[in-house]
Amino acid sequence: MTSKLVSLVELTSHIQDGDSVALGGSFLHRGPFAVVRELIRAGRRDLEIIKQSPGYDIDVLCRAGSVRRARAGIVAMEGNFGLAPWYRKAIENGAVELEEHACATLTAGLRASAYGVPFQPIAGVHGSELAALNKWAELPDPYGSGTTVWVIPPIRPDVAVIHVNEVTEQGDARVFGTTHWDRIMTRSARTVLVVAERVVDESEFRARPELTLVPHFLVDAACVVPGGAWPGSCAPDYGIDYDAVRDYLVDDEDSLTAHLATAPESRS
Amino acid sequence: MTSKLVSLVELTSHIQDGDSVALGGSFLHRGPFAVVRELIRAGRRDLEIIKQSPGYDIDVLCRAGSVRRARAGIVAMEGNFGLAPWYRKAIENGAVELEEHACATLTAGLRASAYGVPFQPIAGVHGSELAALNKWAELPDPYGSGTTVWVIPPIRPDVAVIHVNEVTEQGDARVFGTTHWDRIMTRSARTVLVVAERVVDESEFRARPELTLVPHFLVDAACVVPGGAWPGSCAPDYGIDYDAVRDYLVDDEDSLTAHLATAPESRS
Amino acid sequence: MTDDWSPFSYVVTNLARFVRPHEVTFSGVNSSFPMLACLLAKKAYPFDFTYLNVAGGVDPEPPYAPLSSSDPVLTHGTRSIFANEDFYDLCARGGMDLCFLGAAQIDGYGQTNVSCIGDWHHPKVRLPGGGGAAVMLPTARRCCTWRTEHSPRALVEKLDFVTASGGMHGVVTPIAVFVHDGERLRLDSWHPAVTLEQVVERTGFAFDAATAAPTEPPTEVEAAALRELDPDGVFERDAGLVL
Amino acid sequence: MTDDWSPFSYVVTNLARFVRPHEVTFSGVNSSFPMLACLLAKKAYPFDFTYLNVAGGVDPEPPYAPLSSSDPVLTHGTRSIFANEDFYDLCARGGMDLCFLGAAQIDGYGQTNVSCIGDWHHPKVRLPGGGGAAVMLPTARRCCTWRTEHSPRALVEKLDFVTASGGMHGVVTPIAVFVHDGERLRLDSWHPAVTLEQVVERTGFAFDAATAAPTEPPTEVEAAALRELDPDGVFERDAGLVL
Repeated sequence: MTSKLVSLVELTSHIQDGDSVALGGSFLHRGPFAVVRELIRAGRRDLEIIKQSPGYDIDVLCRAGSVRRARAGIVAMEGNFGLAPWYRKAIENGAVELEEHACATLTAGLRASAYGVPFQPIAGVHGSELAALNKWAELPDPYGSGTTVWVIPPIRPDVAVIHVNEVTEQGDARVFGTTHWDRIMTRSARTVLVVAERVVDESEFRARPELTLVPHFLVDAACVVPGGAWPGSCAPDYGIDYDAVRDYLVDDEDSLTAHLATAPESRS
Repeated sequence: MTSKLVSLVELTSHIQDGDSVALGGSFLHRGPFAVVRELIRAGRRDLEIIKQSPGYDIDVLCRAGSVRRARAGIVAMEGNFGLAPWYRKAIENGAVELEEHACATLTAGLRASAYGVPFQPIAGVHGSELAALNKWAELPDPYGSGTTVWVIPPIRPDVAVIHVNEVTEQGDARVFGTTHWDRIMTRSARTVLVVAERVVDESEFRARPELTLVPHFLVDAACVVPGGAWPGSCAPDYGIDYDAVRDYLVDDEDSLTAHLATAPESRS
Repeated sequence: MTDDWSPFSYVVTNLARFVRPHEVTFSGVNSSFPMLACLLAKKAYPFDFTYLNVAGGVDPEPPYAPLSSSDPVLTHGTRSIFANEDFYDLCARGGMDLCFLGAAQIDGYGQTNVSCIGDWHHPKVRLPGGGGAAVMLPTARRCCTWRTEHSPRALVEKLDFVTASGGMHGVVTPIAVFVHDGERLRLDSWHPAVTLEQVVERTGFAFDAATAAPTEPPTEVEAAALRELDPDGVFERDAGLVL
Repeated sequence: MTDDWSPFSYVVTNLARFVRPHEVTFSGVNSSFPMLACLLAKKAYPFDFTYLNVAGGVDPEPPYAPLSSSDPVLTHGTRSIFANEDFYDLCARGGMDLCFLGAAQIDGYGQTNVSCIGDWHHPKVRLPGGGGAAVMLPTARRCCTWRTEHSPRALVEKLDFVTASGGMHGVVTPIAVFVHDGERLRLDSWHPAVTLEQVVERTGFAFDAATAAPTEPPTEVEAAALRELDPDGVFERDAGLVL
């Protein structure tokens, strides 16, 4: 079996201008941020970003002008950093189009793709103006309960990118702690890319195959970038680099350049 | 926090005459067979058995006259034992009513319950007479693809019972190897019962919480029955006891009595 | 104790008081106040409840309260990981007893706006968005929210946008606690350092105050638990609340 | 070799020949023949493919072939557990290239009955049921099935019940291999020890045999792989096939 391991540059080249890209993790935790920065270095444009709770990732991509559209549930820097400022500006000035979701409606759309069905019902939503905004359909229960339910159309990302703790040479991937929405993203996207903290021998995966989140055959390419979720956390390996986030948020032209140059993948 | 651990008799008493009961595992593998036998000893009647691939469990319950209705995808002894003979007879002579599913349509019904929605779409089914038989509804895609999809109404078991490798005193449960359909069963049933090979210290669960299939708060009661999946397997602890299955299949009046008396929970 | 009851402590403590014995309670992203409230309830109250959080923790025992309410430290000591799809489904099927959800604007019906100030298509301010609110608010048995300012622009007569609608049970601000009566939010109690008139004046929607009274001051146990969670006052300073 | 090509080896080998390079292939419960075929393909063919099985294994390296085709030994050496919901969803979304599914009756269109002999409501024989077939047959890219007897009651003009309908690609019996041409099953090849006339006579549905030929005998490598999988002939004896 041939190795799935490639360089970060090669991995990122699977993402083209105009692609819809699902990003793993949540807010400042275990996001595939090395790939996000590499997209900026590669000058990618017109991306559609799909994530229930993006923050740093979508903010830096908006700041670099790489985003055309966002499909998201909640967007913030979190930690104690408040709103995502460049994302906010991009939405307010119309540079980026937003499809606003509840996190679970985005998950429902991903499930529709993962389950191969034309729509996925979701509980709740009643009374929310998001339904009309997104032109979601409300269907009556054909089994006579008298209730109705909102159904979400399939969301099928061109690419899903996740950051994991460990990968095998063949591309099997596993994470420690919560999986966020990484599982459903890797089941709904056309292409799956994995960035890992480290490669481990396949014997370690064989010893505990229940821990594997993504089996090799679903993974198109993988790369190893130690610290790649910086400035966010990747438990249990490292926590949020609060100073780096603060530096990133300084609103001058040099801070983005400095930020990109300081990233772990630039240092290696 | 109070212990969830009770005796097998007490655990089984959560299942009443007429209840619908989802059973974990598949065919002769990791089924909650000690509970199944205890249901027979307790003289339970009119049970509805829900399982994608029952075999020994539904067969012995039919043999004892405990079953009113079966909702299943495929029923067989497997191994090299062929059909489930007492189940087959019960269906052929009308003693037991069958709701025949594809395994994935049963899962879809369980998902509808787990997701809190009035129906769950499922891919495929087109051309199968199961749809008309079960009066499933076919809905057009409201998003204009021109396709239709079959939707399955919620299946909400009164009780789900699973057999696991390890449990904590508080009721957290984990299995090694495949989870079969145990995850969705424990998310869709009103009551969740767990039988385990052994209780382990909670520190072992804390060391690898990703392996936990059912968190304590979803579990109503748990008990420990070493060998409880006999005559089936519980990997990696033991495999199928082929001789015991063969003895069980002997069609005379004593073989069921002898079988029940030989079971691990009877010996302890 | 009453007069120097800080608005920070007021919000955290009153959120904690919504936690009930043997229930399943959840705190999410961008939710430091509910996170602190749940941890406070675990420390201060003499009953058991299940605390789920967005980091996947189930009854965790974190060594400290993290600045990010989705920090993996919130899984410390957990015996299981209950990840996002799992807790959303739990809520959707009616298994979540108490859910804490953020809001930028709240109306008298307990509906929330977390989407935008101004018109959605041309917002003056684009807000974070509701997270799970549109699904969780109608499906959780009870939801509670909080605002860090009590003003007519936070507690409004009419929302700029209805992000979520449904089972709002309680609202806590630095000076007041509202509880839903099935129709509308009614005032349950107010901060003893302000007057009822001030609460009325600073609230954008009309409300019933017939059964309201000054809020019971924090117990020694509640106060001690909060001191333990924020020993250096970092959360309190970051929040920068005023009465 | 040709004359003594056992019907057991004929079925396993010809099922294995449907496996293609770089594809995702699945074998399920109650499916000893496909399990052996997939394991044979792994041993005998000089290409890579992904073998999923119902026990949750992904490219496992079992030390022996188990009597139960869902035995946990089929996860031996796997680097991941791909459990039931996961592989069904994979198939449903079009990610399964080749799926082996059982059948009691097969008609000329490649539809299958695994439910009953006689009327469904008053069956002469209640059969196991289709397992995943009603979902997998229409959604997998290709499905293949097998029958252990080649007779007009197995290969029928009209099914007693249509359990599943859809993407049937290949059918293997002890004496013949059928491949679907988009409309119907056509004969692809027949066991060199029988005649084409015998195949016609023993098949309940009409079929096109214009491009059919005697089946290529097993290669040394195929034969050796099967001997390795069934060294004592237990599977072959259990199956009890006749030409």
